[in-house]
Amino acid sequence: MKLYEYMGKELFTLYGIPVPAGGVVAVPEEAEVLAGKIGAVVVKSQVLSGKRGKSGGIGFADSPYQARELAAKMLGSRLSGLAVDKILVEKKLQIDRELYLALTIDGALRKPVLLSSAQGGMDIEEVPEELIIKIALDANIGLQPFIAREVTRRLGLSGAVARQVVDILLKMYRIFVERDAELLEINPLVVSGEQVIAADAKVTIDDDALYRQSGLPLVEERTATEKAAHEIGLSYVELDGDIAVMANGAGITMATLDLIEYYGGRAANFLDAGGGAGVEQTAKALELLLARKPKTIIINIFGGITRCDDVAAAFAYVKQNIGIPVPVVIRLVGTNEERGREILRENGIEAYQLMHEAAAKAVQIAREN
Amino acid sequence: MKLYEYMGKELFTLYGIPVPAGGVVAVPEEAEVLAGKIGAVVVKSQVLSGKRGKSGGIGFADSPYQARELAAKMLGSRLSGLAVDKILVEKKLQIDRELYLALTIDGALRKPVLLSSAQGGMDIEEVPEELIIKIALDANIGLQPFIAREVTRRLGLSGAVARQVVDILLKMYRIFVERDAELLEINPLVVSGEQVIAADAKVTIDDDALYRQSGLPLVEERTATEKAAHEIGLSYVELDGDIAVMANGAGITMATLDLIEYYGGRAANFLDAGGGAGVEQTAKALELLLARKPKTIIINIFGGITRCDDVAAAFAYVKQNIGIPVPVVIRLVGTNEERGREILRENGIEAYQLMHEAAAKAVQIAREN
Amino acid sequence: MAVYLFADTQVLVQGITGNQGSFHTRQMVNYGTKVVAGVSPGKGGQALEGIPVYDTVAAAAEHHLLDASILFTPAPFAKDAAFEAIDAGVKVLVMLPEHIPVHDALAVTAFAKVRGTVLVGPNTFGVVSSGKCKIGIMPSQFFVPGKVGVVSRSGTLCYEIVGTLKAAGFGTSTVVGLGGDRVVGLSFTDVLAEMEQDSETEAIVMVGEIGGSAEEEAALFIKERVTKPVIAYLAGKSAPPGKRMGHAGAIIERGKGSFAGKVKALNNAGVPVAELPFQVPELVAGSLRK
Amino acid sequence: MAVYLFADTQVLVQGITGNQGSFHTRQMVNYGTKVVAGVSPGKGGQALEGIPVYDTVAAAAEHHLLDASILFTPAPFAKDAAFEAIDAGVKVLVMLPEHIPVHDALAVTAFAKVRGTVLVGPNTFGVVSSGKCKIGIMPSQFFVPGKVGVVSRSGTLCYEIVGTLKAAGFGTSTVVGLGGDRVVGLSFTDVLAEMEQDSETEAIVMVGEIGGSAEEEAALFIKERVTKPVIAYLAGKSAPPGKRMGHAGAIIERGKGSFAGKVKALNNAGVPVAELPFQVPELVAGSLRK
Repeated sequence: MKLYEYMGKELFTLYGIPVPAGGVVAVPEEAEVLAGKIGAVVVKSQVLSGKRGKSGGIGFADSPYQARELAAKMLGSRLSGLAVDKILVEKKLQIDRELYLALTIDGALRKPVLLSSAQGGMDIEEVPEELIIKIALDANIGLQPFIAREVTRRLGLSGAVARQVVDILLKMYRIFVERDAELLEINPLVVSGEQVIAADAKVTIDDDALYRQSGLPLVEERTATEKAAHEIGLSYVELDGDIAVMANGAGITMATLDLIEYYGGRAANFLDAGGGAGVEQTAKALELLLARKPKTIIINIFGGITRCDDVAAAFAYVKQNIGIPVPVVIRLVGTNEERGREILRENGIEAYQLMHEAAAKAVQIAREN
Repeated sequence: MKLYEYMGKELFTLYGIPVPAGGVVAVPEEAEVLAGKIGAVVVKSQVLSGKRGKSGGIGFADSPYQARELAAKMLGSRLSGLAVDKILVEKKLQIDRELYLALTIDGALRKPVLLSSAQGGMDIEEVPEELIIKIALDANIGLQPFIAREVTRRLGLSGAVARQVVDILLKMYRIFVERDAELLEINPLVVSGEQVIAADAKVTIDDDALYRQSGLPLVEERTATEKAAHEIGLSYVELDGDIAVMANGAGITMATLDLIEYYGGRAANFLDAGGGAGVEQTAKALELLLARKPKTIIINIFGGITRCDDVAAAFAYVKQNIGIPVPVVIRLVGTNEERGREILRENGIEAYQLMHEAAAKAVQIAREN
Repeated sequence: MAVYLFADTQVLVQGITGNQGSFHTRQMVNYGTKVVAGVSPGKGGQALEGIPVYDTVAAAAEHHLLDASILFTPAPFAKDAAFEAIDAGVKVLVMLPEHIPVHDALAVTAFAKVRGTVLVGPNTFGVVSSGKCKIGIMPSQFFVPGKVGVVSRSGTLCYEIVGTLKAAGFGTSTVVGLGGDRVVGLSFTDVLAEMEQDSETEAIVMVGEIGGSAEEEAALFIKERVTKPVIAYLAGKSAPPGKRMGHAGAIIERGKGSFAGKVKALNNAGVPVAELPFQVPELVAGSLRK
Repeated sequence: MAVYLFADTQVLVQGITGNQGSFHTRQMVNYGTKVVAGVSPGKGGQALEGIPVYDTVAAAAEHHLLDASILFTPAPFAKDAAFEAIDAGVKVLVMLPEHIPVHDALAVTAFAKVRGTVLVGPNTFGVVSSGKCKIGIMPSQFFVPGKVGVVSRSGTLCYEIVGTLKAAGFGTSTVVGLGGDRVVGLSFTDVLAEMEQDSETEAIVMVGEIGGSAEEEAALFIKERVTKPVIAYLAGKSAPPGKRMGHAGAIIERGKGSFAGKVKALNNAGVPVAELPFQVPELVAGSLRK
């Protein structure tokens, strides 16, 4: 779960990481009032897109009046397809240097990693690898002061600025661990005279740990269908084709999409019904797929935890109670396969044995309809 | 540094470990008021001795009047030589079971250890070893819930009581680590119906970590001389003989005491001037020794970090400015030995080369005076 | 010889009394796995199919040798249960649950390393020495003894591949599910190193997917250290970049972890990549013919 | 051969620019120790006696091989500095400072074990391979090459014993200060095991004291595993029980760690215990004559 910049900065403030003076507002008048107190300000639209600067989501105002005008322009607008409901109005900083700091997790190393660069302020993906300092952290000791000192040395910092960066890094690590963050990024970390200030805050909380992070605000960035799928415990991603897909397991679902593409079709979605989805869950998943009005639906089940008869029963239930107006192609193997095939036969469907044959059929149906 | 029981319980309350209702008071009338609110109470004198129960430091009162009487008797009295300034007045618990829980450090294992016993309520030193459950903790993971569960299983606990003990153990470990405790002991941990309550609290904080434990109260349990020695950075223990001893290093100081005993003398103290004591520190240490009016003083220096000339200069300074009314035996070898011997010679003393000869001489002087 | 598990491996089941735990314990026992004990806090003293249940792993260890353990413990308690098994000294720990917080996975991985425990998962279907010992939730009927080692990041897709292998007459030696999460105990490289040494394994099938760099690292390792034929299948060719598909595994970021990049790295190491799952058996057959 | 340190051991000094650090760096260099670099945060770029000073251990490691390190860092920062050295991969870390919080000592000990670093101390005078390499603050003149290995819990008392040995014509092979704190990296047993293997060591002197159980454990180990003669001296015979004498080492509690108990255990293992320091050399001489 990504946090809005202003939420990230509230978290920073809680842990003592300095952020620019300012606040988040939802109406232009409040922006004016804030700018009146602060002076020259930067106005930043609060959307979960990384490219706000380039797309006009960030502006500067020297007077309260300008701040209100800017706020009025931003609020209610859309940025990278996302509605701007809130803006952050902050003191415009005198920028002497811009640094980049981040904590994230390296799956290959199985360790937290600290990333830093003296080239802050630009998109880190555009910074050449050799200018990014990457230090893997030993989970047995975490981020210790010596590592933070080494980072400041390699960033070419010294004195009071180095000490503040060490302090900020240690606090970032506390947030990272205590708040179950997957990513914590400050870009840029601004050096302004002798002061070091987090001018931006990008925080992503581990979805799997939200149950124990009750203190955090909840941010929703999924589409309605994705959200509905998540609520019934499924993993769903919207795509732009016409063949709706349901399979059990991320790998086999992707393989199904690959097969559809291989035979020339286009998938409408990725829907991983996961391990052990029961009748009700599977039925709800089917309803989700129907709601997007695909030309056909392919269900690809290799039953392990998932029972073939449950899937067939779910299909029968939806067909009988809600109706399925499009052709459905089903591939069914594994646990309780025979009973599942029987149920399907009772509902007029002969299940496939091989997934590529099912995929080819689904593509054929989509092409013909 | 040992904490008084009431301080330990304040710490427990801060971390959510249940303690009996009650409070600490310094005048009998407050005891009466408290007992009026609580009902039947236990009144416990707040001294740093482990044997309060046996020596009359703990009593029960069924009425506010009795509580006042008991408080009046205790306050101002002495227990194991310690003045009773404060008493703890607490609700008398219905006791169904008494358990023992402790966290401490096992030097041989280099690990924290969790001690527990179903035989709580009595002095743990009197509990047979086989009834004490000892679990060493891996510092890489600390005290995890599974270890606490295993403890409750071995204590024969189940249900709500087991769950509360698990919770208390996890909180004890947090205190242990966050407050730099060397020892954390609850004896007894009382099971009262379905409730589990810490009826006592013994907490010892690591002296070396006090600098970072500013939130803790300071408790002084040393004699005036020990305190004065500690303030100038020396390690001092009062003994009951007549030969004052100063040496540099705990081992060599103990060896000096051993030699004095070997030759039939009795040491007045243990004073480890430590590594690298300078002129001023050494002079102050000498003054401390003089203050106790020994028959003689032996100084045993094997100079490493400690410089022999510094020790000699300190001796000269004290002799010339304050006066040394008793004979002094000095043994001096190591760093800057020659210069040290010269200074001593200028002050009328010939230093010994061998420590056992110096010790023998000191014993002889003490016997003759 | 086999990898990780043997016919006489003594297995503990943590969370044995739950729905999943009890169902799959029966499946494992039916497969021939020596499940010697179960753990379920508060249920000590019970039994499941004659398997004694204990309150803690330490209690189970008082009565049994525990070579390996499998966790069915719900995600919020899985870290603690994993620590418990590792602390009790199991050599192999299969951490089945999905949705384990990634910081918990980091902690468990680090502790397993300190203690020298082989950690399989989290978010894995388990590991099986075909015909000898299965620790996991994979459907038993597909895992018949043979000479192909299989190592996979995803579950069902692995069954799919193992199913096509079986249909083509290929049994499996050892099949390992690495787990679909970002942080898991074993890597392709770890398993490849074991299978290279394993006398029962003659060819190795890697089932990978887009995202991460595990396949690229494996390719490097294969080039330098693996003499046995390796065949790969990768899922996610058609996935659009930047979308997270499924739990945590499949995502392409910064141009890394792409399908094309992985295929190139593997081909470079002499590893043919099947375009479709059903092509895997013929590639295996071809590699063994050489 | 020697124990822990060799003539070519490349040594780092952490806290090299402080009073103690700079003084003892000179002493070590004069003794012949190869001090190749120093660390002092904020002082990178300076030099001491021609030894380059760096801001961090990682910076020093960019330019030097670092086999061992010695810490003169003040106690509140010692844990961090110890982690830094261990993380940089030094094989031997001498942690000199006293008054290290015991929880810090626990953390450093655990991390040293994870990384396989030999941790000497905290609260130690150091370790010396006589005539080859000294890492510590012991007065150089007493540490001349010879065939007696010495291992001690206390500092000055160890110098005293080494001094009497030297006066009696015995040089030392390796001398190790375990450290006077409750939690230290090395035990008597660890060092005895090394000295038993060491071709330069013909007899071993243990300098112990009352409190703890280190001597008793050593006695058990000697009985079973040490063939070389071992002589002991123990301080604290006259100390009253329950009093803590000095920093943390010497205290008798629960009837354990008493002088009599330690003497009995050692005698049981065939280890004679000298009653007075100056008797050690004659016991050593006697043991070597056998």
